[in-house]
Amino acid sequence: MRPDDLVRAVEATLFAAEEPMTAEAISTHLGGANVKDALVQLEVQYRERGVQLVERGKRWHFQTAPDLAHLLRREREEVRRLSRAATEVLAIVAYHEPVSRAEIESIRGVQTAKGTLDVLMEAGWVRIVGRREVPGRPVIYATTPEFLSHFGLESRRDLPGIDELRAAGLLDPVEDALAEAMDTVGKQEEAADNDSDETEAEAPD
Amino acid sequence: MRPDDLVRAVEATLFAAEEPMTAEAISTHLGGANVKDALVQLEVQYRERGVQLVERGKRWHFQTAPDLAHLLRREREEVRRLSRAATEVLAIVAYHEPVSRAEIESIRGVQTAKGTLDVLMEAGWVRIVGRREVPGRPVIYATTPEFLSHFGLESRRDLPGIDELRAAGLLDPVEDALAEAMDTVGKQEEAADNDSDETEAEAPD
Amino acid sequence: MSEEGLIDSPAVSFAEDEWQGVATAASEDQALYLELDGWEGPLDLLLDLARRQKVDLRRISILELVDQYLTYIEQAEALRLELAADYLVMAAWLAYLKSALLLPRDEQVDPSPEELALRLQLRLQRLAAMRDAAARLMGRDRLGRDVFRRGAPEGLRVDRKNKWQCDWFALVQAYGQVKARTAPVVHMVRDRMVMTLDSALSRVSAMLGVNLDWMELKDFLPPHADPKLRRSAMASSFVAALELARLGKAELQQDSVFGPLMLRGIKA
Repeated sequence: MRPDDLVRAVEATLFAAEEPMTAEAISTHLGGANVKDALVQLEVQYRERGVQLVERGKRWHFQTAPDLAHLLRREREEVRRLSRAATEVLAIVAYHEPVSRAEIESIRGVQTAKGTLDVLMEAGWVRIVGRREVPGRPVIYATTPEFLSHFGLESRRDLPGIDELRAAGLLDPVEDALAEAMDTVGKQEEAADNDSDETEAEAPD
Repeated sequence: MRPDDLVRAVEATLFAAEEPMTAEAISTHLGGANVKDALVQLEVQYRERGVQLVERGKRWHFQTAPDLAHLLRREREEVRRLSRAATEVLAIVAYHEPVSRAEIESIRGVQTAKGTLDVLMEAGWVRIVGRREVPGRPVIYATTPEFLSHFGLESRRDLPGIDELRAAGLLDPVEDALAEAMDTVGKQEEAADNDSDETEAEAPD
Repeated sequence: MSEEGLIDSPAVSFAEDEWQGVATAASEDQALYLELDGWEGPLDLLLDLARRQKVDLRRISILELVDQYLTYIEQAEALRLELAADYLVMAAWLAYLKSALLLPRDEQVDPSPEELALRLQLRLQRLAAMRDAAARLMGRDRLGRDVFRRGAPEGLRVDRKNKWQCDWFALVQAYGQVKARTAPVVHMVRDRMVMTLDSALSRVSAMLGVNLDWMELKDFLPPHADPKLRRSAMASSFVAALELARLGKAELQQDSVFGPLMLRGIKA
């Protein structure tokens, strides 16, 4: 197969595919050819077009360019509207995965209705990935490749602001942050031994 | 809308469309823009690609390039070993051809599933060569040239005859072959403890 | 239940769909800003109040926040609005926290009010972070809303085709087995030389009659017999000896296991 032919074959395969495909699946379909270079070439060739080649969770697919959204948005709403609770739960699963229901609830401060996780699983964005080996062995949830495809994320590293949240410790459990904060406060008090303002508790910066 | 943007918009519209669209429909969708030039440009741009823009009865759509159509439907070969029953049936056809299913069954001594002969025909080793002119006019089977080449035979006469099979021990009933094998073992044991006296159990002779 | 447990335990919170709301009960001429139905529980209300302080969540005044929350609850109660238990539990806990924060520090209290306040603050930060993250996630270019996959993909099909394998030996062996299996079966019974129990009985008893000394069992066997007959004779003679002993016509003796079996007649 000439290099050009391989690019054309990968292009045709991905155009015709009904589901996003991994490089391995494309390769298998094309009789074992190495398709990595072809994918990169196509990605570049289509970058400025009205249709683009994107990688989402290691799977590739063509989709329309985001800046044309206003022209293409369909009249009927095809995307399921999520409740506020569902969007929050989805975000918590995505940023903390794998995560148990109790952990989701401790962040949100309210019980999570049974249907909320079901809706997310039915949409194909969340799935059960196992059990936490703690008493009660609660099931734990994580996001799926479909989640990444739907929200246009190449991987979980692309989740908006995840690096900042992690750096700020906001993805750590409260207990960890508390222990660290108390430790810092304790050391400061020890060092300064000044008349600290007892009436206000402040988080350390 | 810049000309380039119009081309991109037409491209995305046709890509996302569930059915081929007329130029008028595309134009309506894009707020009345004249899309004729854009369609022509796109048609040229995609001419050498793995995907092409084609007009069929005034309707436009993308499709996989005709020379790559074979990629849409591929065959994958799976190597499978013939079952014992199928091997027996094949052997009977080879030794007795042309032979009807009833004759195969009477030689085998067991009923033969319809699927077994289908497998042999799928493999290309057996084919129907006519009907036996007896009541019910059963179809009769024979081997094919592929059968000979697969098994490395010049002709059916190369198959070992009954006498040769007997000489090779292939006609011995399984029980006899087993008894003989056991006998050999017994004699070896006898030789090993030849100092035993008569009151001890000896291997059968 | 400890004070810190009040905040952390999900048991204190309530199911998100249960809140029927206070605002529906509020009459129009109330100037009060009461829209409790918009919140998903006390933590949600606290977060909203905290955000109205328009400062970084890390710098909010917990005391101010507590006051605002308690004011809300008081107003709701003054209007005789029905409040979910969670809101009242949180109010009680915040009142406790406020008094603890205002009192001179008591070293013995553990956890300290500062720690409790910090814990509340950390939880508010985490909830706020996830709420922002959810909003940013929902605002992305979403497949099927902002970007679209191909509307009518041709689809890829893979047809499986079997490639059958069989070799010459398997073929020939299979035929051999068919022929062997279906060949007429003939059973042959081999003619073997045996000494019957009856003849052993008469032979042994006759020999016992002429000799009164101990004799080894094998001395009773025919001296020049074929080995196969000899084995049969041994078995039959042994059984005959047992039978004669049972009838009181002979006695048996064996000094060791597998040792020679001695036999002697008894005079009637």
